[in-house]
Amino acid sequence: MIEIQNVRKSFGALEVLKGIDLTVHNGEVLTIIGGSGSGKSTLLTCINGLEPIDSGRILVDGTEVHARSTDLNKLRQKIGIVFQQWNAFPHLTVLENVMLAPRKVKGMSKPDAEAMAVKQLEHVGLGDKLSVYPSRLSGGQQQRMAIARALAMSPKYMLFDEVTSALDPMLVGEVLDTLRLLASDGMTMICVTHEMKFAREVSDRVAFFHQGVMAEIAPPAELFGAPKSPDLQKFLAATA
Amino acid sequence: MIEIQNVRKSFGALEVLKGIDLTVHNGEVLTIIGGSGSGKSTLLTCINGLEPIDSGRILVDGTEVHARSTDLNKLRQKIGIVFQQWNAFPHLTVLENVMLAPRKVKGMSKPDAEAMAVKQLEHVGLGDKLSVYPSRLSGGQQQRMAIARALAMSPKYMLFDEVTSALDPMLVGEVLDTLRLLASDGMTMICVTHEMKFAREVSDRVAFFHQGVMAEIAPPAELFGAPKSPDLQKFLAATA
Amino acid sequence: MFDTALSANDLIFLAKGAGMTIFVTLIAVFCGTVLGIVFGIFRYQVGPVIAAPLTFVLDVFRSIPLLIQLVLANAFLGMVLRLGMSGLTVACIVLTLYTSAYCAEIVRGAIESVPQPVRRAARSLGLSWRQDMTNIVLPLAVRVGLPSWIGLSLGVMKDSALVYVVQVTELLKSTQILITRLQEPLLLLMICGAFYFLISFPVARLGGYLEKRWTHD
Amino acid sequence: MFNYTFQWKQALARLPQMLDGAVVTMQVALLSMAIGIALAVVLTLFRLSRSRILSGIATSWVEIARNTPALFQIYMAHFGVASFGIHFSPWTSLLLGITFNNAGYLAENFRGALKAIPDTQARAGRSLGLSELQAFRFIVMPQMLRISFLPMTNQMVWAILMTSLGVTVGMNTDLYGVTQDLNALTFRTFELFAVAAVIFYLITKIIQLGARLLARRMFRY
Amino acid sequence: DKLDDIIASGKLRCAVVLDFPPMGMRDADNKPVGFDVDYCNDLAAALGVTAEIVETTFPERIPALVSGQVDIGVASTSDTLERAKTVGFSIPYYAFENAVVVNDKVEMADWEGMKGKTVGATAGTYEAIWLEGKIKEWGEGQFRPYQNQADVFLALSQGQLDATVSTMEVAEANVKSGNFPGIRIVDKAPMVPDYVALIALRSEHGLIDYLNLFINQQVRTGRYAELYAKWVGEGEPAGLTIPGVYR
Ligand SMILES: Nc1ncnc2c1ncn2[C@@H]1O[C@H](COP(=O)(O)OP(=O)(O)OP(=O)(O)O)[C@@H](O)[C@H]1O
Ligand SMILES: Nc1ncnc2c1ncn2[C@@H]1O[C@H](COP(=O)(O)OP(=O)(O)OP(=O)(O)O)[C@@H](O)[C@H]1O
Ligand SMILES: [Mg+2]
Ligand SMILES: [Mg+2]
Repeated sequence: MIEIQNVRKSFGALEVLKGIDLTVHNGEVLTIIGGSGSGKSTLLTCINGLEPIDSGRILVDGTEVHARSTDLNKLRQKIGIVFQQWNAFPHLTVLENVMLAPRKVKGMSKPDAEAMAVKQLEHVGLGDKLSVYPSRLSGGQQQRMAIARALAMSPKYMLFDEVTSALDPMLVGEVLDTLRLLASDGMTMICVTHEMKFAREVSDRVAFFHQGVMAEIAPPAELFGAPKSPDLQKFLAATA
Repeated sequence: MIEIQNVRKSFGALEVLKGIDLTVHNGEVLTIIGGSGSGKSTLLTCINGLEPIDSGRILVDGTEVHARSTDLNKLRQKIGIVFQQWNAFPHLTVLENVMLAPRKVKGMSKPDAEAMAVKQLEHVGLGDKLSVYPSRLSGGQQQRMAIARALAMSPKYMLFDEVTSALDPMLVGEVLDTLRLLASDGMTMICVTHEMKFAREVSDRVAFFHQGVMAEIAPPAELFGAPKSPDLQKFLAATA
Repeated sequence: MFDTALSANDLIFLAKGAGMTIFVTLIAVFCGTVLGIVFGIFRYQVGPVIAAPLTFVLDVFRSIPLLIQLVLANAFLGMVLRLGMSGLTVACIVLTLYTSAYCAEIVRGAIESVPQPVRRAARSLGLSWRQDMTNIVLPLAVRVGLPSWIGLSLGVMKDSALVYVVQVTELLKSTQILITRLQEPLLLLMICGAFYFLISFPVARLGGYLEKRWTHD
Repeated sequence: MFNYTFQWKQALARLPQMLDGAVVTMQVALLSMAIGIALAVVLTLFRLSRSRILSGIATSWVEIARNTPALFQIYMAHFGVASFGIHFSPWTSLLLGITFNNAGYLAENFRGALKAIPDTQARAGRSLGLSELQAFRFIVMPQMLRISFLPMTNQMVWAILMTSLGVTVGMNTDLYGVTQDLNALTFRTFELFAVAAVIFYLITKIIQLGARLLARRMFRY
Repeated sequence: DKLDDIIASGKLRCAVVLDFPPMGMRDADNKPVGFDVDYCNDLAAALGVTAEIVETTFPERIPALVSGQVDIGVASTSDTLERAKTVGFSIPYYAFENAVVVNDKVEMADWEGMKGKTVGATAGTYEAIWLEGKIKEWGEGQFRPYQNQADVFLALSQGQLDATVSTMEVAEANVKSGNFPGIRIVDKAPMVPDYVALIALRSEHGLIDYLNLFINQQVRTGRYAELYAKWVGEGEPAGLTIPGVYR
């Protein structure tokens, strides 16, 4: 369970998160939508402790992420995250990309790590690209590799930050399919996305962020069917 | 009138244009659609002589583009072209961008060139951005500036190469509006585009390119309504 | 046209000078690189304010002529501190610091060139700062920094021609000595220039090649 | 530990002479930069040209300039060319040596900068009817100069530092030469060269500051 | 003190200028030889130590001394009052007369012909300082100091310089060697003889006293004349005393 309690966060004078309260239950797929700069990415990076927060608390399975005593490197093994772009380690092959963390962080043996990596890469449909360098992959393939890389740490939670928005329209589909697969496997996921169709289809709940505030949260049918706030109505109209 | 007669063109071993025949009449709006790498951009750059051709002829108002004796710099004044991206000269203000060619190529006086530039920029809705540098413009504004810049040479023909495909979805509309405006002014235009809605609406005829061959050409209602070749059917299904 | 008084002996003499050039260069490049990496990582890690004094000192090394640095260091270490070092030692110290000043810049730039999201991705997977540094930043930064570093090393080799002011007889000085005796300036200068060129050019080409190859992927 | 008595007054009394030297140093460096940039543009064009001879000349120039010591180049410009009966004054030799060096390094920078400019820029220019040369002159070159502005500033600093090598060809009016002359008179090595170092440092800072201001004026995009 | 240090270390390091024939130069094996080199060797022998020759250029001999890279300078250093503020001088160990040497292509009858010409000398030497003063006094012509004596003669031979002033010994040796074609001696320069002394750190009085006595002994024992004959040639070596004054 991920519990976010009244989290505030500023960059200099700019308050990016203005008191966010949100709980994500195990097995749930939560989608976050919202305009550019509304703080979606920032929230994700706070959840795995990449960014400090100014006040409030974030608990992952009861562990406070920003507590002094928390071993972040350990916590992060539980939380996979995939970003919009620049996900690949360009100097490593696809297989090495995926094997790196299991070996270095978990201390897995080479054959074990390799077996795990191959399994995950096959899972996302990259079983034939093992010894290729990321620069040879399409954007969509790179994103799928990043997903496999995160999965190789057997995380309990997965965070996705607009994983399709830097992609050619042609390549969006394959990545979304991978996410659908994960969701149907029962993974707990938070997905920031601009793909409304995907959000509608996959999510248990959808949250709408607006200027650092979580303005609305509801199951997709309700949120898309009967948006309450004018901001959300405007947003949906613009992206339709 | 632009007449393209059995044009062939290879890059090394790759034959990109495999004998294209096409005539564009004055006042006509022709749209070219087709998959990536099908040779659309190459055809446009051949029309204004930026690329040499291997065989065949291209005649613009009866002048053979690739004849030795043709003064290409002069011919190009007749043919405006706008590319997918990197159109703006970043070191010049918007006004200077548009004034450059009239001054240097046509030898217009500064006041004349400026008057012309202002007129064209107002035409595309950038009358208030004259002394701004392109980096301050949105992608859509940059493309409109590029259109104004081409128009400032009073071309008889305009070629557009996917002018919206590098743009944010939000900005596509404003550029297409500018193209519509031009079309309704009676400009002869060839537009390469992926915007099917636009193609349907504005074109007199639509040509479908597939692997270096012009596979089909017809008025939009016919081409979109009753696609003949299986390739076109596939293409339309994928882009729907 | 090449009847010359140049003897085998003289060529050995030149070779000794060349050996000195290479020796001084190797010392300076090696020690300077180690120092430069330390300085560069320090500057990147502590931020511009705390690193300001170091930044200033390194900047001084890049802002006054090497010739003056050598003369001053020689005068200061010997006259003022009376350390009684040999000219060779002084030359190595100065060239080392001089190299480290440039190397620190290269290192900092190379680390900065690793895209932040890549490092975030690494940290998100649970890699520690040190693991991130060694497994991600180092290999990527080396690709960015190596071509400039090769350029720097060659620069140091060429600049080592100036250590003659502290009585170190390196290649160019040896050449001058022979010119004094033999009075064949053009021939001797050609030999000297060719030597520098033959070392520098292939290495520079290698740097260019690496740069091209690595920017591809 | 210090059994050396500093005589700063002696050095400071010579400050006016040294400042005159600094002016000469700046003159030589600025001039060598101005000519060097012009030559580098020409060399860049040569290297792009289809002519084997022109690109060969340019490439040799660039490689020799970059792969031999500046001291060697300056020495060559004086004693080397004199073997052919061509005599340059120390001032001219120094200027030639530094200019040769500047042009080589800058040409290499320009080539790198050119690669960073998308070729659609030149294409966009050509399709507006600009000739090849016009497209280079009005569209590519200004962007090239901007991209290489920082390397150009660095090269300018190098040029300043390189003037100190003029003493090897008999130059005695630049800052280093003046300092050396004064040193021969008084033997106050440490004090004199320390003052010279401070002046050199200030000059490079002024140049870097000036370059920054200039860049802000010139490149407002 | 320094004298003890030298004896204790068993090594005497002398700064010698090696492009200043016949005082200092290199033989075919590029080994240092010449009047100054022998002088240093003699001194080391007297001290019971071995000599180490450190080559310096004229501008660098003082820095080499004060920075402690050499113990003394046997480098034809003129004993000016200005310099004596910084380093310690022994009594003169040699005295030069200076010659005006010109390029063959230049018409010149005597030293005054240098007026308005391009002239040069070795940076940091007595004659360079004198010549630069003359050029300033005349208000025309050009003065160029080069880093070493060889560059000066190279420039003169190449025609980059019209004339130079150098010590008679060096001028004659260079003209005779044939290394520098196209130069000739036309006149003596009208300067006070250039008395040159050994140099040591200013504070090392013990060492300087020793040097003074050593120079005296060299003359007394005839070694001075012997070295003169060996390196300079026929004739009388210059007198090292000035009538009418004590040193
Ligand atoms: N490291 C940072 N330093 C300063 N400001 C930052 C930083 N990261 C983000 N911001 C600012 O915080 C605000 C919120 O950024 P965030 O990336 O969370 O938005 P977002 O909702 O993810 O937007 P988008 O849809 O564009 O990705 C933006 O105004 C951004 O400029
Ligand atoms: N200058 C060139 N050198 C070599 N090959 C080229 C060059 N320009 C284009 N090509 C190749 O020619 C083929 C056709 O390119 P073209 O740009 O005309 O396609 P397109 O139909 O415009 O595609 P897109 O929709 O992706 O823009 C492609 O395979 C491309 O890689
Ligand atoms: Mg974001
Ligand atoms: Mg295209």
